[in-house]
Amino acid sequence: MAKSDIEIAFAQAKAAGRVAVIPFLMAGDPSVADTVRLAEACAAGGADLIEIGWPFSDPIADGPTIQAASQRALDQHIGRDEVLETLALVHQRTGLPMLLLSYLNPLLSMANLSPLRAAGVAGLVIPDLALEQTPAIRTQAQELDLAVIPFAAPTTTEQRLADIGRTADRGAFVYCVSLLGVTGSRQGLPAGALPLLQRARKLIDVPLAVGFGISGPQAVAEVCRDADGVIVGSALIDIVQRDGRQAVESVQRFVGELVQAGYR
Amino acid sequence: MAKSDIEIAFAQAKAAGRVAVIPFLMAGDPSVADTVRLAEACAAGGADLIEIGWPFSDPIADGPTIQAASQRALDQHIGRDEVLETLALVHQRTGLPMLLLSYLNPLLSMANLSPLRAAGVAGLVIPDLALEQTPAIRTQAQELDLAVIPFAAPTTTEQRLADIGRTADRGAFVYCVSLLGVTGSRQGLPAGALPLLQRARKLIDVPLAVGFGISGPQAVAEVCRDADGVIVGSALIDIVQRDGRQAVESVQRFVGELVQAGYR
Amino acid sequence: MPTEPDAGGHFGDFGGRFVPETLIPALDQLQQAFSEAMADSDFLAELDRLNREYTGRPSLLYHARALSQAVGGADIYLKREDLNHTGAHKINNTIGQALLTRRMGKRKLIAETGAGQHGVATATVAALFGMECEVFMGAEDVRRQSLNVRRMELLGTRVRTVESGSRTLKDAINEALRAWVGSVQDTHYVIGSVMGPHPFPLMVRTFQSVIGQEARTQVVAHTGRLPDLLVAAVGGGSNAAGLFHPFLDDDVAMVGVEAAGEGLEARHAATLSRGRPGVLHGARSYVLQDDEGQIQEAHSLSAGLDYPGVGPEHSLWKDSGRVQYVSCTDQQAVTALIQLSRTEGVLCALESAHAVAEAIKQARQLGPGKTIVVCLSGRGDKDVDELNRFLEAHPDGQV
Amino acid sequence: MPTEPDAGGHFGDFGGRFVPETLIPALDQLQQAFSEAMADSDFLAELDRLNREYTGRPSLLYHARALSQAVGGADIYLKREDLNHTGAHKINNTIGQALLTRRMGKRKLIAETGAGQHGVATATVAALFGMECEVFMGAEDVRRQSLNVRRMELLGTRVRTVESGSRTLKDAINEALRAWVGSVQDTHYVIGSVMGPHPFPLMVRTFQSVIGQEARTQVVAHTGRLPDLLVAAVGGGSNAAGLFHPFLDDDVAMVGVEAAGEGLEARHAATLSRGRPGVLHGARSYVLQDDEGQIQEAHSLSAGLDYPGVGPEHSLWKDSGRVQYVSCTDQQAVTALIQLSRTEGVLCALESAHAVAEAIKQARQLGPGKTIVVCLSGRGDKDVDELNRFLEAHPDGQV
Ligand SMILES: Cc1ncc(COP(=O)(O)O)c(C=O)c1O
Ligand SMILES: Cc1ncc(COP(=O)(O)O)c(C=O)c1O
Repeated sequence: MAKSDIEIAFAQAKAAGRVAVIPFLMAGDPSVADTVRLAEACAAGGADLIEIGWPFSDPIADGPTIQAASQRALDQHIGRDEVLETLALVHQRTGLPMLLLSYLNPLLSMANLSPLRAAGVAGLVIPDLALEQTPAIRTQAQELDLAVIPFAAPTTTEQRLADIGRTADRGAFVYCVSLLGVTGSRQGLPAGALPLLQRARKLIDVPLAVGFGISGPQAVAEVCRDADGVIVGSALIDIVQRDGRQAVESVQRFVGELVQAGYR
Repeated sequence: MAKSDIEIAFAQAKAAGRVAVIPFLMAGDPSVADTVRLAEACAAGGADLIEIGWPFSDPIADGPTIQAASQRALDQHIGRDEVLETLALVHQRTGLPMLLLSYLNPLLSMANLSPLRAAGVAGLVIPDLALEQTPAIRTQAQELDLAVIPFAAPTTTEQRLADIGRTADRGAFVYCVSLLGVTGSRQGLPAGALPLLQRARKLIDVPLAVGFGISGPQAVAEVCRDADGVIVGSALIDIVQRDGRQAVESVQRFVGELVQAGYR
Repeated sequence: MPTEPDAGGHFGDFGGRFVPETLIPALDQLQQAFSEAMADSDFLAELDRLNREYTGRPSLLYHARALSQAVGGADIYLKREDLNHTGAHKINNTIGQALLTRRMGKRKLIAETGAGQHGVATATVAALFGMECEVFMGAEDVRRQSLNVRRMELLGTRVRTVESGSRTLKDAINEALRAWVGSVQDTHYVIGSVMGPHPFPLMVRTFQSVIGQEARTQVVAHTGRLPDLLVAAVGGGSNAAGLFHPFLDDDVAMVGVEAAGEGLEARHAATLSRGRPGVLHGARSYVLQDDEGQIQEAHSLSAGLDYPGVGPEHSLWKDSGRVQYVSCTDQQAVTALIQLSRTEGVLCALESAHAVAEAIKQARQLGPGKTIVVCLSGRGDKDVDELNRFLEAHPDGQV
Repeated sequence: MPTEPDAGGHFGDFGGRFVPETLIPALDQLQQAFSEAMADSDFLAELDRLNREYTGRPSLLYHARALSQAVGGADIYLKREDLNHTGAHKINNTIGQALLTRRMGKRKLIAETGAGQHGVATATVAALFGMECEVFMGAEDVRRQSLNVRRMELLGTRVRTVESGSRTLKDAINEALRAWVGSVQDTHYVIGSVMGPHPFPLMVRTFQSVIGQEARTQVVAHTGRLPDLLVAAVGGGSNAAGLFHPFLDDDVAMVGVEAAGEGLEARHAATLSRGRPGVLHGARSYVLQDDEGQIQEAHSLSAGLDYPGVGPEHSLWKDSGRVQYVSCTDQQAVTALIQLSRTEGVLCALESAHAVAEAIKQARQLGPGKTIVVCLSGRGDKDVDELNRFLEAHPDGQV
């Protein structure tokens, strides 16, 4: 079987001796054009993959930063068409392997998922889709060659880690949640990150990306020997919010710092 | 036994072919001097007896007019001494047979009732002292030759009217309540007045005075053939309140009209 | 000490009938209806049925283990009148009086209310029996018990705000008595406590005695014996009389708790502790009054205890020494309320909190192995606004 | 139609577990603790003891004669959950979950609340069991149910106001789920209705089934047979599920009443009537959502029904046709509340008033000789301010 874009991206970072950097942006926050511009900045900064969020009314796994981003996008009437447009443009402009973060309900409301594939999505990150649940969506995703990225958390038992390892898509990675809690930038590297990564490593073959609460280069440096990828969302959105019109440069610089910090 | 002042006053009015007129004033409303001046005006107007009220915190048998009068007096710190002073002065200045209206509790708080007798009180009108109740106060009053005036009401049964007739002090009268309700001026003669007076007349030998809701000459004229006396309180106080500094003349004129209206 | 009044409604030197003549025949009628009803097994069966099927009686006797443990003394049992329909013991009385009203052929009810619980209980039976109802409430109480005002209105009752005097319970009773004098032929005045002219003190105590009768059976079922001590708050005294009366002939200590408000040297409502005998609202009893017999304003954070009078039977019990009367300040009541709430998850009425405070004190003194039954006369929903205001004004009072 | 879910908590196509991975082990632990507890006679005895001695169960089944007569149709019986300690059915569930929490060795509780009744019920058991407690409540609900906010605080619970989204129950649940993700190791999330991820819908329904079990015995005692119809309001669906479940296999009709708010064509909370299947708050069920799967804001005057989701078992019951789901507007609920209040002296919660409105309608249709059991899920004290506002804004609505 051919390697997936995701696999290739992780492999390339590994070959370069560093962790893969996966910035997260909310589609349409505050406009499609902005998201695309910021995604380009991420790419220019050296990102290895990119994750785009589908704004949702009830983001239960997200802290205040991403909740607010979601709300801003919804307030701008970012609906399904705008999300698809954002995805397609980000994919075109950056060429990066692209993940879509979406809660389950907006996906369930699509007749089928092929528009996602057409827009260039390589993998789905669904925070409220637990391992046990196999709604039709998993089958559909498989048919479309869309990876469904599983989660592992500090509370996940060895037994479940093994199950996750066994069922993870070969062409995908496992999203390791660094802490007990929702998304949002934290001071320092969350304490749960390294123990989880070390436990997961023993039971899971695919790459491990760590996310939730990764605040910047310092945290990336601390985690880069144990993780294959880092997902940085809230910290990036905080910068965009802080810097307004200057955000494109800030984002490019910040992603660059993350990449630099990720060398082992 | 010698005739009491009260008996004499009723007898004289009767001899004159009219109903006895008994104005009511609240002691110390709004000052001792005012009450005395107004009592003099009543006498000048031709009153036959006079009734003075002891201001009380909880006058359950009184309507808004007398409640307010009571409250005004209490607000001016009219206490027992001021009430006794008022009684003594009214008695001196008017020479009229004098009744004291008081709720029971202020009387119970006196070591004995002799100061009342000394101030010239001839009879006690106690709205919350029912016939059945014979606290020490009745004995004391008897010893002091203070009549305790019994009440009769529209709800009073024939049986009770007979009891009242039997126990009424020989030298006193019976206070006939003209209506179901509290004191306070009413339009027209209250409908309960005549039926009660007619029922009472059959069972009671002492004079019958009617009170509660007697508003002026018209009502007096309507009742004068059935009653021996009329007690006028709220209507008088309303005039005092209305006329302020001119009240002395108004009161004298009003009492005069009551007297005129009372000829049979 | 006699446990029943004489024919004139005298409990020793107390009680009687001190009302305008107009009301005497209505009181005679009521007395007769009441004594006939008490001898009528159909009436008693109907009363019992309503107590069970409507009010939800028997109310629980709850062993407050966590509170007892926290206090480290005697076992405290709570007689849960707060679980009654409408949330207080008041309904025990209003159901009885509504049945009597129907028996007398009257169709309208009036009532006074302080905390609003008696008003709600009266409004409730008025709705149930299809009677018109008007409730008098002091303006001050309307303010601090606004929840209950709205409840009465939703039940179809007209609430009449009383602006005279201290604008609390005392003045509401004055106004209700005045209204009754004017409407006595078709209207029954549902007095809310063991006060007023005969036969009210006897009648209300009789209807409330279901509290003590049940508690007696329940405490024996729980512990195998009678309790050592009964504690109840005393406003007019109906919940206390209801709890105490069935135990009068037993070797059981009893404490009635009055409201000491801001303290016995300041504004308070401790009628039995600080008053002297007098006549108020139709009966001779202890009264808070000045030297010249003017009734004094009472003060308690708890609207239901904010009354300068007390039921005549309590005056007898005090003078005879059968019941001990103590008092509890606003602050102590609030502290006890919060302690009960936090240990047992039971938010009681401010009135009841006075009893809880004393029970906690007594439990410490009596020590383990002893049993205390406290009348939890009502629930605290009605008091949360008032508590809020108190805690904001007394931040140190927060536990 | 299966009356029990499969091992994964699926009620037909509904239910399941749609939550962040972090919570899965806690749900496993809970599921295990729950199924062990249900097989443990000590646990069941303790649950039963608390139901009886603390909550005051069994709650009355009250024959609303006056209402039935006024309506002129079937006999209406009210299952009086409003008489429970804390004033609603919610405590049936929180006691069970608190016992499980202790069994799992956790010491902290969190909960969401809409009307505040579940919050109060959770705060209450937290106090009783000596546990810390934090309750999430939408800012809009904090405003309209301020009484319950103060009650929770007096019980020692911290109330966290939720400002996100529609600032009602939905958002309180979001925030509670987020908080649980961050505290799952020492904290139990006491979900307040038959919703959320497995095992919550099964567990809450099990604890609430005491309603239906009692009602079954009681209605047979009253009438000699099973009722013709059960009616209950449906917010999340716990009081309805508790009443209905024990009758599922019987020839008894059942109607669940959702909140039609300002009308089904305007703002409402009629999830089963107007929603479509989706995933919200951890389970697949009917959801009010737009074409693209965004959850819609619900609207009901009654905070406890103001929710765009519903328990998965109800979705199954709807699709299978076993239960009929209808809806009732704010105005109709208020009218029914006042009618019940004025005929029976029972002031029910706005939530329960939705069921009463439907029962009145059905009683007319069914006609005399038939029996309807309505779940009177809670008392109305909490709602008087909100009713006041509504009646002021809709003066025509006053009966
Ligand atoms: C809950 C509660 N407890 C006690 C009282 C005091 O009344 P009583 O002394 O008659 O029991 C009241 C009066 O409103 C009350 O509402
Ligand atoms: C009294 C009452 N009834 C009903 C409900 C609705 O909840 P459920 O549908 O879970 O019974 C609530 C929710 O708060 C409530 O407080």
